[in-house]
Amino acid sequence: MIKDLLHSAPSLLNFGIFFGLAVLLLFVVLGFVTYGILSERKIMGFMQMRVGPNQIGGKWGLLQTVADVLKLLIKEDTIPKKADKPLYILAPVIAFAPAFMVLATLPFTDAFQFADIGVGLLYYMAISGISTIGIVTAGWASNNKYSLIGGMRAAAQMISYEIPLVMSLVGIVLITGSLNLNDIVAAQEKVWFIFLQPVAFIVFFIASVAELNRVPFDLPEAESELVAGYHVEYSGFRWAFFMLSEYVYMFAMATLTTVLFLGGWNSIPFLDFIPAAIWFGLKFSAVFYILVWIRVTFPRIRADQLMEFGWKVLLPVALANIFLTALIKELLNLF
Amino acid sequence: MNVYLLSLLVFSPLLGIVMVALMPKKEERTIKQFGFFGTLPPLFLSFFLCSQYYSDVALSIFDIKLNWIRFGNLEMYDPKLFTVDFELGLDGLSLIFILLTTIISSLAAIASIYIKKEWKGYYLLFLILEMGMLGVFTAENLILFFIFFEMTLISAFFLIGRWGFLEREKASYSFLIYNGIGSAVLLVAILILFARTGTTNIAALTQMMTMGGVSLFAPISGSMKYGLCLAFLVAFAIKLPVFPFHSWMVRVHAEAPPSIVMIHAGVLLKIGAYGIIRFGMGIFPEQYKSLAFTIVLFGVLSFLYGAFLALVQTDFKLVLAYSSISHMGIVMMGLGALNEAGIQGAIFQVISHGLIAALLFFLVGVLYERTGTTMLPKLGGLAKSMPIFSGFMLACGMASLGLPGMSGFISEFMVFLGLFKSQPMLAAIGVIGLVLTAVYVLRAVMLMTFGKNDSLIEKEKWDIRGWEFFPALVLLSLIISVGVYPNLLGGPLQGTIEAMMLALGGR
Amino acid sequence: MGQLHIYQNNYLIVFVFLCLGILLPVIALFLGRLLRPYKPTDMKYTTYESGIDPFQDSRVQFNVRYYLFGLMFVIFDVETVFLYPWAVAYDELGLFALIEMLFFVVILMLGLIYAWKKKVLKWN
Amino acid sequence: MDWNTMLSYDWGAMMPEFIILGTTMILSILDLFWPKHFNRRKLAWLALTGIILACLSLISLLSFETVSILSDTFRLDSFAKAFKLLLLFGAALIILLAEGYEPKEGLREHRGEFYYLFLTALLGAMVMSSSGDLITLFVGLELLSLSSYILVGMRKHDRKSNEASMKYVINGGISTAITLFGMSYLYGVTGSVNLGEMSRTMAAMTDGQLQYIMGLAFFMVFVGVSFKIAAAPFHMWAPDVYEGAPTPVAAFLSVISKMAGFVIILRLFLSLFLTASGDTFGALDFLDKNNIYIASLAGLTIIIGNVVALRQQNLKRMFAYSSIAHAGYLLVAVATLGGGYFLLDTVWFYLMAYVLMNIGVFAVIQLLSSQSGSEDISILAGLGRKSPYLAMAFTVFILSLAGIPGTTGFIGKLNIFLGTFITEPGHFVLAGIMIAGTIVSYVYYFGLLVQVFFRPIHSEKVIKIRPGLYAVLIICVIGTILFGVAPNIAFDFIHDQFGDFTDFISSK
Amino acid sequence: MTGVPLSAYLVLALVLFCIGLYGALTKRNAVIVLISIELMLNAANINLVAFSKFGVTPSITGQVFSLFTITIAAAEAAVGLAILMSLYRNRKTVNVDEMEMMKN
Repeated sequence: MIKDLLHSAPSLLNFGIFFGLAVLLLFVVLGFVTYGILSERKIMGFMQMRVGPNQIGGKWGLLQTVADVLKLLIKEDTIPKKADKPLYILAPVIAFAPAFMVLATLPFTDAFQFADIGVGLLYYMAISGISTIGIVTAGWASNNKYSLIGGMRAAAQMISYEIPLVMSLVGIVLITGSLNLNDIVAAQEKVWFIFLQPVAFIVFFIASVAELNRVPFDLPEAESELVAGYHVEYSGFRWAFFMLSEYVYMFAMATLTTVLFLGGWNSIPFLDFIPAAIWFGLKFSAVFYILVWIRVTFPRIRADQLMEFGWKVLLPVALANIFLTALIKELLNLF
Repeated sequence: MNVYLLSLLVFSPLLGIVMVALMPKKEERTIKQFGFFGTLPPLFLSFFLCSQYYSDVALSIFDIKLNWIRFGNLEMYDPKLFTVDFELGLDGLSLIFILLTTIISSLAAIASIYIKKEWKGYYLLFLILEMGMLGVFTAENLILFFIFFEMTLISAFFLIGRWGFLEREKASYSFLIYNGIGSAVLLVAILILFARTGTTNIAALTQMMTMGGVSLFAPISGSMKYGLCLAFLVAFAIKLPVFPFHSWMVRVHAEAPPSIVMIHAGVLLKIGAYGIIRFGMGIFPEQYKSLAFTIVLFGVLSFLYGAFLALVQTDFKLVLAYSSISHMGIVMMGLGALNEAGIQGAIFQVISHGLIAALLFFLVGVLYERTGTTMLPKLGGLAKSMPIFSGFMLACGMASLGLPGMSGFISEFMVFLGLFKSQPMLAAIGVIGLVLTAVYVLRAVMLMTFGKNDSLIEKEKWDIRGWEFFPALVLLSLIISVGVYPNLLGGPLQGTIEAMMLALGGR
Repeated sequence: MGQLHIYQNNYLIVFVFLCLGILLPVIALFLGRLLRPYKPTDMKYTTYESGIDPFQDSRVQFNVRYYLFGLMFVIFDVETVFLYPWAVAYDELGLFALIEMLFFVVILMLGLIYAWKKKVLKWN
Repeated sequence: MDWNTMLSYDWGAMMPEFIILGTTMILSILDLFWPKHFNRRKLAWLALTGIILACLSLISLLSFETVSILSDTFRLDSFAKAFKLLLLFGAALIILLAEGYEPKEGLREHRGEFYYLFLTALLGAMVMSSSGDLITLFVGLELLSLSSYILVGMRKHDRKSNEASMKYVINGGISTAITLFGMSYLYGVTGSVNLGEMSRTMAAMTDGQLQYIMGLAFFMVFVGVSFKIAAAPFHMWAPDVYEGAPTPVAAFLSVISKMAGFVIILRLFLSLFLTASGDTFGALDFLDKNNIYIASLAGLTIIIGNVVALRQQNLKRMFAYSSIAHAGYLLVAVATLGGGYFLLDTVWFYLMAYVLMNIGVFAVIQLLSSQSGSEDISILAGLGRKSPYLAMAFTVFILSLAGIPGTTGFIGKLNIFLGTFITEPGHFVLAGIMIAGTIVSYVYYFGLLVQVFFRPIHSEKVIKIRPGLYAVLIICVIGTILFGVAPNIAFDFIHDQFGDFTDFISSK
Repeated sequence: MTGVPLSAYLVLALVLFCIGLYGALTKRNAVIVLISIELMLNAANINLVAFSKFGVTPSITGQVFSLFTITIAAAEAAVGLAILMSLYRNRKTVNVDEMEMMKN
C-alpha cells in the first residue's frame, strides 16, 4: 500500500496519510523518550549502586517520567521581563523541529522507513545543524549571562564537533559511493563498517557524544558552572522541548550510528532468521546503553580541552582517515 | 653623413644637456658657460645647412626616414599602414625657422646670465626647449611634430613657473592650460587624420587630401575636412595667439623671465604661424581658401585689439605683449590674403617679429636687471642714464612700427600689398592699426627714454656694456639686413611659397 | 513518471515532518496554557541572578574566540561540501581525483596549522 | 579522468601558477614557524624570487602553442600569456615596493602575511587571465578579491585601514554578487559555462526572450566588473580604500586589481558578447547595439575621475581618482573595441604603461608619506630641490600619466584615440570627453609638479631610499621613457609573440 | 514537480536578489549588510541550480558552479566578519554610517 502511495502523484490525500503516519512515529518517539529517560535513570542507578526511580507506577517506577511530563505541563509559564519575547518563544521550536525532521529519513528496517531520499546522510547533517541556532537563540533571547554563555558554548562546541563528525563519514561514503542510508546499510551486508572504518567510528562516536551535549561534553549546561546553561530561564513545557529535542537527537543519533556502522538491520551471519526489526532494536539498545554508560563513567572535561581536542585531534584524524580510505581503495583497484 | 645631419641638428642640444647635467649644482659660472656652449652646436649646424643651401645643394638630401612605431598589426593590408616613421626633413621655410631658432636660442642663452637661481635646472630645460623647437621645424610627420611641440610646452611651463616674476605660477598655469587645449585640438585633428588614412607623413597627407579618389582606410567626408582644417587653425591660432585666445600670452610675457620671453616671443609663437602654413594651408588648401576671410577678419581684429590695448598699458612688458598680439594679427592677415605677396609678407613678419621681439625682451631683461622695474611711469629719462641702451630701444621701436629699412617695414608692406589685392575692405580697416602701432611704440619708448623722472638716480656703468652688446648688435644687424636685403629670406622661401600657391590655385 | 513521484513523495514526507515538528510545540504549549496556572508576581519575572535585577544588559561583548571558531567552522564545513561529492563519485574519478583532493586538503590543513600556530584554537 | 588522462595534460602550461602557489605555501609556512624576532622583510626577496621564476617559466612558455587543459577550464592562449606577463611584472614591482614599506605603525607583525596574501591575489588574477570557463574565472576573481580585502585591512590597529577594508568588503561583496547573478543567467541561456561553447550558443541564439535575459546578464556582469575597475558610478569605494590601505596595497589595487578587472571584461566580452546575436534574425551585433552603455560609462568615469581629483588634498585619494579616470580611458578602448584593429594591444600597452607610471608614483608617495607621516599634497613641496633625481623620476611618471609625448602614457592614449577615430562613424563624443578629461587632468597633475618644483622645501629630513625602492624607481623611469620613445619594442614583442590574439576563442 | 515552471525559480531568485541588494544598500548595520550580500549570492545559487535542472540545456555544471559559489560565499563571509571584528575592536561600532573617517 505504501508503495502504491509512493508511486502516486503527490496530493493532499498523500499529505494526510503521511501526516497520520508521522504522528504515529511521533508517539513512538515520545514513548521512547519517556522510557528512554527512565531507563537511563535506572541504568545510572544500577551503575551507581542505587535504585533509581521506584515510587510511581510500581516497583520499577514505570510512571515516573510520565508524571514528570505532566508536572511540566501544569507548571506556570514565565517569560523574564528583559527577555526578547518573540525569540524566546521561537527558540524551543527551532531547537525541536529539526530534531524531529531528521527522523524522516532514518531507515529503521528495510521496510520501516519514511522518506528514502538520495542524500539521506547529508540531509541528516544539514538539518541537525539547525538546532544549534535554536540553542543560541535561546541563550540570547533569555538575556541572562549564564544562558548567553551557555548558548555560545553550545554553539561553539556543536559547530566544532560537527566537522569531525561529518568528515568521519566521508570514509563510508567513499566505500559505498552513495549518500543514501539504505545503500549504506546494504553495503554492510557482509562486513559492518565498524570493522572497515574503525577510526571513523571512534571519531564519529566521540563527536556524536559531543554533538548531543552529553557528559563528558556537557559544558553548555554544566550545572556547577552555568546553573543550567542556555535554558536557565526556561520552565514548564518550553524547557521540556529542549529536553525533548535532546533526547530525540539521542534517539536519532543512536539510530544513525546503528545504520552507519553497525550494519543497520542486517543480521550477524547465521542468525538471519531473527527479524530485521529485532536486530535493529538490539543494536540500537546497545548504542543507547553505551551512551548512558559513558555518561556515568567519565568526568566532564574542561572547555579548553574540549575545543582543542576537537580541532587538533579529531579533525586531523578524520582527514587522515579519508585519505587512508581513498588510498587503500585505489590500491585495491590496482591489484 | 648627410642623412644624419638633421637628426644631429635636432639632438645636438643633448650634448649641452649632458654637460650641464654632469656639473655639480653649485658651479654657477661653469653651468652658465656650458649652457651657452650647448646652444652652439645647433647654431653651427644650422649655419652649415644654410651654407649648403646657398651652395645650391638640394635640401631634400638631408631628409631622413627611419622605421619607428607601428600601431596595430595590419601588415596583411599594407606594410606601411599605421606606421609612424622617424622622419625629419628640410625645406626653405623650415630652414629659416631653424636659423631663427638657433640664433635666438644662443642669444637667449647669453641673456640668461641674469637668472638668479638653480642654473642647472634652468639650462637643462632651456636646452630641451631648444631641442623641441628644432624638432618642430624639421618634423616631417604629424606625430613627431606633436611630440616636439609638447616638448616645448612642458619645458616652457617649468621655465616660466620656476624662474619667472611674482605671478609666475599663474602665468605658467594659464600657459599650460591654453596650450594644452590647443595641443589637444591639434592632437585630435592629427589622430583623426592618422586613423582615417593610416599615415601621418605630411607629404603623403597633402597628397591624399588634395587629390581626389585616393582610397583611404576610412572615409573622410568633406565636412570633416573642414572640421580638421578648422581644428588645425584653432590649435595654431591659440599658439600664435590670435585675438580671442590671447590672454595666456599676455601673462606669460609679463611674468616669464626675459630670456625665456625672448625665445617665447621670438620662436615659440611662430610655431603657430608655421603650423598654419604647413598644415592648415598645406594639407587642406581647399578648405583653407574658403576660410580665408575669417582668417583675415581675426587677423585684423587682433591687430587692432592688440594695438589699442598696447596703447593704454603702463607696464612695458605688457606693451610688448599686446604689440606681439597685434603683430601676429598681421601674420594672420597675410596668411589670409591667399596670394604670394601676402604669404611672403606673413612669413617675413614672423621672422622679423621674432628678431624684434627677441631684441626688445633682451633689452627688457637688461632694464629690469638695472632698475628692478618695467613700469613706464617709474622709468623715464633713460636716455640720460643709459644712452646706448636707449639708442637700441629706439631703433628697435622703429623696426617694430615698420620704419623703412628695417625688417618690419618689408613685412608689413608686403602683407598689405597682398591683402589689398584680395580683401581690400579689411585691408583698409587694418591700416588704422598701422597708425596705432606707431603711436603706442613711440609713446612707450619716448616715455622711457625721454620721460621726466628723477627717481632713477644717475649711476655710473648702468649702460649696456661688454658682452651685452653682442646679442643686441647681432639682432639689430639682422633686423636691418633683412630690411635692406629682403631676398636674404625671400630666396629660401621661394620654393615653398610657390608650392603653396600652386595648391591654393595660384592667384 | 514513477520515479519522479517517489522522489516528490519522499520530499512530501520531509515536509510533513517539518510541519509536525513545528506543530507539536505549538499545540503542546497551547494545551499547556489551558492547564497551567497563571499567577504573576514581579519576582517571577526577574532574570535569574542572585535574586536581584542584573545591573546591565547581559549582551556584553562576547569573547572573540566564539567568532574565531565560527569562522573556522565556516571554512572547514565548506571543505566538506567538496569532500562529499568527491567521495560519492570517487569510483569514477580515480587516482587523479585523489591527488587533486589531497592538494585541496593540504592547503586547508595549512590553514588549520596556521590557526593552530596563531593560537586560534586555544580556549581562554 | 584517470591516471593516463592526467598524464596527458600539458601541466607545463600551468607552471607559472604552480610556482606562485608553491612560493605562497613556502612563505606561509616560513612565516608561521620562523621565530618572532626574525625580520619578515627578508621574505620579500623570496616572494620576488618566486615571481621571477614564474616569469621565467612564462617566458619559456611563450613559444608554446595554445593549449587548454583540464577539460578546457584552463587555457594558455596568447591573451593569457600577454596579460600574465604584465601581472607578474607589476607584482614584482609591488613586492619591491612593499619591501621598502615602513609606515609609522603597523605591518610589523603582519609583514610576513602581506607577501603570501599578495601572492594569492596574484594567483587569482593569473588564473582569471587563463580561465576558459566561468567557474575558473569566478574563482580566480574571488581569490583575488578576498586576498585584497585582507590586504587592505593589513594595518589591523589603524582605524582608517579597518574602515577601508570594511568598505571594500561590502562594495566588493555586492559587486561579486551582481556579477555572479549575471553569470548565472549566462549559464542559464547557454547551458554551459565553457566560454567557447557559450559563445557558439550565443551566436546562434534567435529566441528573443533568451536574448533579453542575455542582455540582463550582460548588464549585471558589466556592473559587477565596473565595481572592480572602479568605473563611475561604482567608484565610490576607491578613494576611501586607497586612502586607508597601506601604500603598496593601494598600488596593487590600482594596478593589478584593475588589470584583472579588464581581463574579465576582455575575456567575457570578447569571447561571449562580441559574437552574440543581437536580434531575432541572428545578426551578430549584440555588442554593437549595447556598447553605447559601455561608452557612456567610460565617459562618465573620465569626467568624474578627473573633475573630483581636482579638489583632493590627499595624495592617495587624488591618485585613486586619477586611476578611476584611467580606467575610463581604458573603457573607451573597450567601448570602441579599439576600432576593430587595436583592442588587445591597446589595452595591453596601456596597462603596461599604467603599471610603470602608477607604481612609480606610488613608490614616491610611499617614500615621502612614510617619512613625513602625512599624505597631504604638501609633502611633495620642494622635492625638486631636496632630491632632484627623485623629483625628476616623479616628473616623468606624472608627465606619463598626463599623457605628454615622449612617455608611455602618450603612446597608450594615442592607441586608444586611434581606435575611437578609425571607425565610421567615429566616436567623436567619447574622444572629446577623453581629451577634455586629459586637459582637466593637467591641472591636478601639474599642480603636483608645482609643489615639487615651485614650492619651498617641506621638511629637511633626508630621504633614505631602500634598494628595493631604488630598483622600482629606476625600472619605472626607464620603462616609462623607453616605451614612450621606442614603443615599437613593446608592439613588436606582442605582435611577434602573440600575433593577433586570434587563438582567443577557438579552443585547442 | 514539473508543475513548477522554471520562471518561478527565477522569480524567487530575483526577489531574493533584490531583497539582498536593497538590504546591502540601505542597512546601516554591517552585519546585516554582510547577510544581505550572502542573500544575493544565494539567489544566484538558486538560479544556477534551477537552470541546471530546468534550463534550455540542462547540465550538471550549474550545480558544480553553485558549490563553488557556496564556498566563496563562506570565505567572503569569513573575511568580512574578521574585518568587521577588527573594526569593531577599534571603533566600537558596526554601523556603516559611522565609517566616515575619510572624507575628501
